Amino acid sequence: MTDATNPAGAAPAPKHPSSLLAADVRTKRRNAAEARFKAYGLAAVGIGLIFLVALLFAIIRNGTPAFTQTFLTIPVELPEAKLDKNGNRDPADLSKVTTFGYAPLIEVAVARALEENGIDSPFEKQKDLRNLVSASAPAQLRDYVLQHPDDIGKTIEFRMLASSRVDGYLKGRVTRDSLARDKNLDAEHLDLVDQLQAAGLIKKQFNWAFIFGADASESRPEQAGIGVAMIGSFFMMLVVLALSLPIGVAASIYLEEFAPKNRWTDLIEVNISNLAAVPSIVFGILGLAVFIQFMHFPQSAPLVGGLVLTLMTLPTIIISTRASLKAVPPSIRDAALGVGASKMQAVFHHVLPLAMPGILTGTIIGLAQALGETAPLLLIGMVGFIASNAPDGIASGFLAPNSAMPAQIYEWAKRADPAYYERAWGGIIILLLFLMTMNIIAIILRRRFERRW
Amino acid sequence: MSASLIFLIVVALAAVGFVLGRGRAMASAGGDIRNLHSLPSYYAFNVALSALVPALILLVVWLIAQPALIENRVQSMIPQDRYADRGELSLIMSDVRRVADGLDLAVERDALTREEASSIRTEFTDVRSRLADIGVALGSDVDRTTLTAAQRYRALNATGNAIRNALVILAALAGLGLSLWKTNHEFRARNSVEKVVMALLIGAASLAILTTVGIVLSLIFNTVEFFKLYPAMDFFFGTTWSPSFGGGSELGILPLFWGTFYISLIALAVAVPIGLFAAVYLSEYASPYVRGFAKPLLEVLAGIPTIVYGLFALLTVGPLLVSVFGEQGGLGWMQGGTAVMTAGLVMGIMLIPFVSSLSDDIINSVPQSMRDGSLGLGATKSETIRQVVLPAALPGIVGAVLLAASRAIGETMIVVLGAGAAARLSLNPFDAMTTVTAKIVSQLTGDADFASPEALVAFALGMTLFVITLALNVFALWIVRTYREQYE
Amino acid sequence: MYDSPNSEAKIGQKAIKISANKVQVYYGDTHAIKDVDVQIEDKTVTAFIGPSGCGKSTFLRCLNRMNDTIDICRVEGEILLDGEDIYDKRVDPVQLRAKVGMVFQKPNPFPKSIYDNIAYGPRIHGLARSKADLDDIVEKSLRRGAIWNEVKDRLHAPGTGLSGGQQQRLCIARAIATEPEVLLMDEPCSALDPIATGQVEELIDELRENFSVVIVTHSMQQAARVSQKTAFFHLGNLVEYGMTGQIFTNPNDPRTESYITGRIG
Amino acid sequence: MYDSPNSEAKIGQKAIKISANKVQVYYGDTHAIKDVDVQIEDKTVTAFIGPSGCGKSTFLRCLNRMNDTIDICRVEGEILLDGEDIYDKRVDPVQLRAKVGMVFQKPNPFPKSIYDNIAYGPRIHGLARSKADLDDIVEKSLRRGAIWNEVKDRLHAPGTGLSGGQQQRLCIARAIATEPEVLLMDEPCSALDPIATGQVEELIDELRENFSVVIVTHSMQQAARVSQKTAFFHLGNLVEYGMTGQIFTNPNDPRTESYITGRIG
Amino acid sequence: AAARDQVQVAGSSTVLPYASIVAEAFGENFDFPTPVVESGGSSAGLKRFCEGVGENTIDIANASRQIREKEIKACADNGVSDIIEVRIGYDGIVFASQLNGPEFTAFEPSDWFKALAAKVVVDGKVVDNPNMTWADVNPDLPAQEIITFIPGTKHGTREVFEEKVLKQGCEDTGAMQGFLDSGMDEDAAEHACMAVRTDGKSVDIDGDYTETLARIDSNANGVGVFGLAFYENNTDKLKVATMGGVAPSTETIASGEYPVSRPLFFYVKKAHIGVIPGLKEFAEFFVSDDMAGPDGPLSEYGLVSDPELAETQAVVADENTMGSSM
Ligand SMILES: Nc1ncnc2c1ncn2[C@@H]1O[C@H](COP(=O)(O)OP(=O)(O)OP(=O)(O)O)[C@@H](O)[C@H]1O
Ligand SMILES: Nc1ncnc2c1ncn2[C@@H]1O[C@H](COP(=O)(O)OP(=O)(O)OP(=O)(O)O)[C@@H](O)[C@H]1O
Ligand SMILES: [Mg+2]
Ligand SMILES: [Mg+2]
Repeated sequence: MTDATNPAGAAPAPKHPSSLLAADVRTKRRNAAEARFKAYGLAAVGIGLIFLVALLFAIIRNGTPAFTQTFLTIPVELPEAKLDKNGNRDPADLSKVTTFGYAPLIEVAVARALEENGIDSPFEKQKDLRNLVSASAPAQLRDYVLQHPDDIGKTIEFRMLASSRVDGYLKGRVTRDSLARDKNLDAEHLDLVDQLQAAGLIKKQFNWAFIFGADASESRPEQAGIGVAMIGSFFMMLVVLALSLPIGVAASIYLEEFAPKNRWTDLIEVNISNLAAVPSIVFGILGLAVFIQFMHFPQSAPLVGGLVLTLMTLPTIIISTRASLKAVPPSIRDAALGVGASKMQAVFHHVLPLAMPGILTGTIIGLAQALGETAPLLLIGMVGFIASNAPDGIASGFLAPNSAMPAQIYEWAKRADPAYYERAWGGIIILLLFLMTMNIIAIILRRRFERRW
Repeated sequence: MSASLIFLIVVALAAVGFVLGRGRAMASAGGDIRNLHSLPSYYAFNVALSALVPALILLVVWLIAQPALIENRVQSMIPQDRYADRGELSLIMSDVRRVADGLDLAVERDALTREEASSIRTEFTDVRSRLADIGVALGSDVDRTTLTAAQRYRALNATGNAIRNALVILAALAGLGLSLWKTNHEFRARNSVEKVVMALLIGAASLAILTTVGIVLSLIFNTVEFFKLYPAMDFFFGTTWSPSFGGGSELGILPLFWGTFYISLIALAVAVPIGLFAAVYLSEYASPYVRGFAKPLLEVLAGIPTIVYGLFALLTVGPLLVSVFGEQGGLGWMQGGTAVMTAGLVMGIMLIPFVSSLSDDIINSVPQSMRDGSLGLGATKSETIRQVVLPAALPGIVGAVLLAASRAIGETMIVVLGAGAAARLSLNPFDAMTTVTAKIVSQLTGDADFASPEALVAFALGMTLFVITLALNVFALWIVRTYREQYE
Repeated sequence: MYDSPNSEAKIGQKAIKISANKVQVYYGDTHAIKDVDVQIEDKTVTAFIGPSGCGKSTFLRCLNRMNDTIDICRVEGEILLDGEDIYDKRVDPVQLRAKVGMVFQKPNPFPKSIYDNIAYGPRIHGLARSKADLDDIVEKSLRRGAIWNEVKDRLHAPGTGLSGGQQQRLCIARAIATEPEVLLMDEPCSALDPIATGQVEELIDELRENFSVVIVTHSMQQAARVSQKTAFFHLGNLVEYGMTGQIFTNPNDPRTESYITGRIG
Repeated sequence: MYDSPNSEAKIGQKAIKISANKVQVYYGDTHAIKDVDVQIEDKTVTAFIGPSGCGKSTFLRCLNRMNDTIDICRVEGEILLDGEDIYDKRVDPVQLRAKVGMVFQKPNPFPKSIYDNIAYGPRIHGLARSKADLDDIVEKSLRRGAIWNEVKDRLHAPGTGLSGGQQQRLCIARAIATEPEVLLMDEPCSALDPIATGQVEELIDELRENFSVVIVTHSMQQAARVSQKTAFFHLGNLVEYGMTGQIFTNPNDPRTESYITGRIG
Repeated sequence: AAARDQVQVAGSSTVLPYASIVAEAFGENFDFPTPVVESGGSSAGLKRFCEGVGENTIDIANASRQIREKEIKACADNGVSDIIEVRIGYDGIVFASQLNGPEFTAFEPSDWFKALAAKVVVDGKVVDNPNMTWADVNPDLPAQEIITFIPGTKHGTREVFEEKVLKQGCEDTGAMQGFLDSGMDEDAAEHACMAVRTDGKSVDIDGDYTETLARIDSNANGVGVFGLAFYENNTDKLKVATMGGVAPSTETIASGEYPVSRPLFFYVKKAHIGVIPGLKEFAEFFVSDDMAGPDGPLSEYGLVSDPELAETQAVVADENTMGSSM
């Protein structure tokens, strides 16, 4: 036994080469394996990043046009005879004039603008000019008049949206060829647009309304914005964050640190990982049944959306939190207990901070998932044409009907007008920016908590 | 006083309790915290919690119970002949509530005086227009019963609120007083606070059970309904999935399960190796700088809406695969762009961060001494990682993979756009197939008769999927239990 | 180099601090501690000796219920601290561990600063009235742990960046910072040089004035130097327990003798 | 109780195995090893002694580049193994560590079975041709690590469920299973009882026949018993290096003398 | 709970665009808040509609088909007995292909049956569909591989497609008779007429028309099924084919010349009228000439205006429930 020449000494390869500088065959092989392994790792990260870049490239390329919009700025006359027959500026009377009453004013204004700039209209009927302007223009004008009744009888410089086809033309999406069989707009319209643009009446401008505005109906993509849906998402995420993080962490702590290891806790554990595999739409079914039908929460409310998404996010946070709690070495707990800390103190003072990176990762991923989820919202009424006005307070932010960004994007992607397609991608850009802003704190915190021992 | 004001008052009382509790504890210890059983903050929290918890529980119970009770009382005022069933009654009641709320608002805005609000008559006042003036829209004119009911409602509510306010504040005060009285230097404040915290923890954990119960309950009735209309044997063992509107649908779940399994398998085959290797690279090889950037960037992959992935599958990956594996590529395996492979690959990309980020955190928390032990024996870094670090991190990694698998099972958009909608039992990964989840969504959001098996099958699918994943999870738990390696 | 046992003369009849009766410990199916009866006196240093793996640490961990944290570990029998059963349902292990401190065999500093490592115990037990108080306690503990000089300039550096011996002393300092009534020390000097060992032994001697100390050691000399009573464990049994002098000079059991003279391991 | 140094007579002039020149080690800004020159001979046991925190472990870890794993650690100077600079770019630390094995100060068994703990090294180095071969190696290593008897019935139980001393011996057995040319042992006997210590010392003696062993110890007696050469470190400096007998009986440096006689720490 | 003050609509995503246009205009012109219009499918919409009466249920369900007997019963069981049925117009279903693709400009139902049927009758025997190209089906069509994108089984359009195209074609080609002759009973034969081949020539689309468009975009030989409104918005990418010699347009569909179309409905819960502010006004506004008339924005968008709109307006004005008026 004390003999140094042992069976292992007769191993296949010469065990130790004479020089450290030259690797022996086996070491070469192992080093090659090492290099391969590292290369796989690098490749894996690379693949992930390449896909990310490819996706981001597609998103940005398709989405950036949504951030500019074509506007038409022309003088509009507000004849008292049409808008306020009684002449007393009574709001109730003013609001009796519908948008249908305002539409001709716009047609007239466009025709006059053409005239004043010396552009010949190729159209017989004034009505054909309407298609240059967004269908939202009468409503905008009406809103303006209701707010400024004193301007009735005057002529005001009014900026309105051009119609989506005109906008598409300036962005290169619509061409004369492609209009051949379009019944909304003709090539003659485009000639007008060219001249109006030369006259400086039509301009492409940065589109704040897209970032802050509300959804619009199918027929006026040029008006649609994601802002209100963003507020919806914001309030939902508030609910999700405020509930799922504490509840998730609390549940994990209980299961990992305190729960007696018995069938009951096994049941809970299996249950939680099973909940992760429940399709999100099933959470929608649950939300509809529990929150709306049973608890009588309002429909289409971000609060309910947030609650449903919380239930959906919890398993993600619990699973990741438990995994990182498990990874904290027991000697740390012993050390704390040994100086007379209670189990609760040991967990909250020592284990939890050490598990923080994993918890935050779970939160990041869980929230990303929650932020991008549409299916469960379908059943609680947050998908469709919903967000028409921004909520006017915190309570209505939670309770008033609203949509969410992914639902909005999903809706847009479905809509027929191709102008909605670019808006869907633009919406995705905003969603991603929102996501990154949301994550940045978590990422910074996570970096702070990371340590090896 | 509104409920939120009461809430604030209770919170304020708790805050006062906090201070008093602390003070009293310190006083009983002669100003020296060393004489206390627990830290002063525990005494403070104990008093605060004693003031807060019972009062809040009372408040919540009251808030739930009072409307129900008042509703009952007011309902009895509405003549039987006004409604045919409970639904209509509930509509009348919502009108009553709306009027009552409107009156409240009117009083608040000084549009009506308090007396007016409780005495106006429909005969003399057009309540609807009075309320419309202050922005309360009513669906119809207010009739006499509704108005009196609303006034009664207001009166009851006012009394109820007054009693509630008194009781809640009393409860808070009682809790405060009692716990203050109990506070002395020997009182085990920490233990009692920890008990409350423990109760919270247990409550949080039980939420999972509640959710499960909720899911089962919300699926089970319709599932039973489905099996009344459609034979269970055909559902579980049928190999054809072809719903049709005119009846005569074949709703066999097997092709859907096969599709779910196949697509998830491919997705995991992409995500697990890439994710794991990425995690290993980030935690073991990459510089902190690279890691600090690459990790959050990879996480963006999890945040890209799935519709983007779906379009990516449909427009980019599918055609690419066809050009390689389709007729042009000379292999002829692939008919169209939508295939299990397409969806699986793209889903795999989406799942990379699920595996990579979580595993990275877990790998990072394996103690350095484990690595040292292995490196000291002359192991290469990769050997160390493969044989020491990864096994030690296994439970966490399994968790991450489970999460990814769960997500793969639950994904719809990528499947719909990437794998097609055809339910098929085939071994060829280049065939179009579909998954259980995709079909749940499509049957649920379709145009079929909602009482027909074609629509109800969604619930049965959900339920079956739930049971099967449960079984898989039991299996996974068992695996982890068996192979867990605990370090110190 | 060191002088022979010298302290036993000082001991009269002391009060019993901890009394263990028929203690059995199992790890799963392994029976690690078999039927151990032992009375640990107040204001006394008791040494546990015995070959590696005989159950010293296990028994030590029973005395402040640190075994509770090991899932598969099961304790039977009765252990009384000041006459009260510490395994009683009503006993709060936290309070118990505040009274019965412990230094672990493997140094396990918190991954926090040195200062926080020491200050943690006093903080949670409310031993300091003010920041200055706490600074005081930290300094005093580090001094008593014979490590003050080495760390006084880096109190806010992480405790895990210390050398092995420094970590061990840090853990000792951490344990005494909370002023426990009984201190359990599992090989506190294993990684220490003779000087540091001497200082720790001095500390133990000093602690004995007021408290009870139980120390596990592999060094007979150390046992002889610091302890008044010695217990010899072998294969999970308490073979012999008595006055240190008597155990080392005139053991009753042949196994004790074999061990002390270096024949069994 | 122990006899005095007895082994130095056996040593003639041995080949230099490791030669360190002007080695500096920094942890961030802390200068932990200052200008150390030392020649470690082949087929010799070299002891590193010195007060806790003086840099013994740090220097030891330089010899097989284990310091590479500590981010903030920086090594300067030259260390030659068989005349080749181990910090050369072309040197593969893996190959180096296969030649220069290490036992760490804190026992760190892998969270695997006892068998796998030992078999790990031979497996990665391809030292066993068959399962039987491997079984052989495992048994032999455990025997040499003086732990075979305690674990032979539970080879497939986890290594982390062992007692402190058992873990330490497991780590020793693990290190020798790969048959390194140089074995660095950081306080290998700190948690061992005298008998086990004796067995490990026997092992070291046996290893010396063919290999070079460097051992860090706090026990002067142990250093005297097992080593032929001794290096004394103090505050990061190598104060004195020479034949063990000479260092212990007739040190050149007053600091060495103070340390050995127990005056500085 | 605070009382709900906006109208809540849910249901078919085919009706959604029209409903949203109306809702938007309604919000702009009335003092009531803009109604909420959710999508989710006719089935889910009607299901929620029938969940009961009360504030936490919806007021209007949109549907791309008529409500079924069983659904009415389920509704009644939950207390929703008074339902006003409102037909808003027709949805045309068109067949279109890539603008620059092969000349798919004229189809007959029989072409589609022969191209898509799972089984066809050849020489009196029922065999698997052997046709691989359109030219195999009809020599007038381009000799291109058959590849079609048809609505998945979740879509109501599929039902219309099966009834009005496949079954029609089945009868036209005499295959129906062939099936019956081969020993099938009436039901089985009908089923066989509408069974679609599963060898990949026909691709079910469970998504929406955007998806069909994307698929056609990347497949020059593909022919897809679209809604008229969708097609009209995408004339720059698609060219439409005639069916039975008639080109689809709002006029030909309204007159019934173009064979493939389906009516669109919404259902109003009468019990909610007078309770939910603006409900009746919204319903009336929806079917008003301003909106749903032949020159209204809905028709402009692609809805085929109902020739009997006046009757519908009367139904809404009088709040005629289904039992009473039909
Ligand atoms: N990871 C580290 N980071 C920072 N400083 C360190 C680190 N490791 C050791 N040091 C410091 O370097 C010095 C030398 O430490 P080393 O571990 O070499 O001491 P040692 O001689 O082995 O002591 P001991 O006998 O206590 O093990 C000590 O002051 C120590 O605090
Ligand atoms: N967590 C555990 N799981 C299973 N067995 C254990 C565990 N801890 C210790 N043992 C076993 O119990 C017996 C006693 O261990 P203990 O740690 O008490 O020994 P010890 O006397 O402290 O030895 P040492 O001097 O080596 O530290 C040993 O055989 C050991 O292998
Ligand atoms: Mg021990
Ligand atoms: Mg050391």
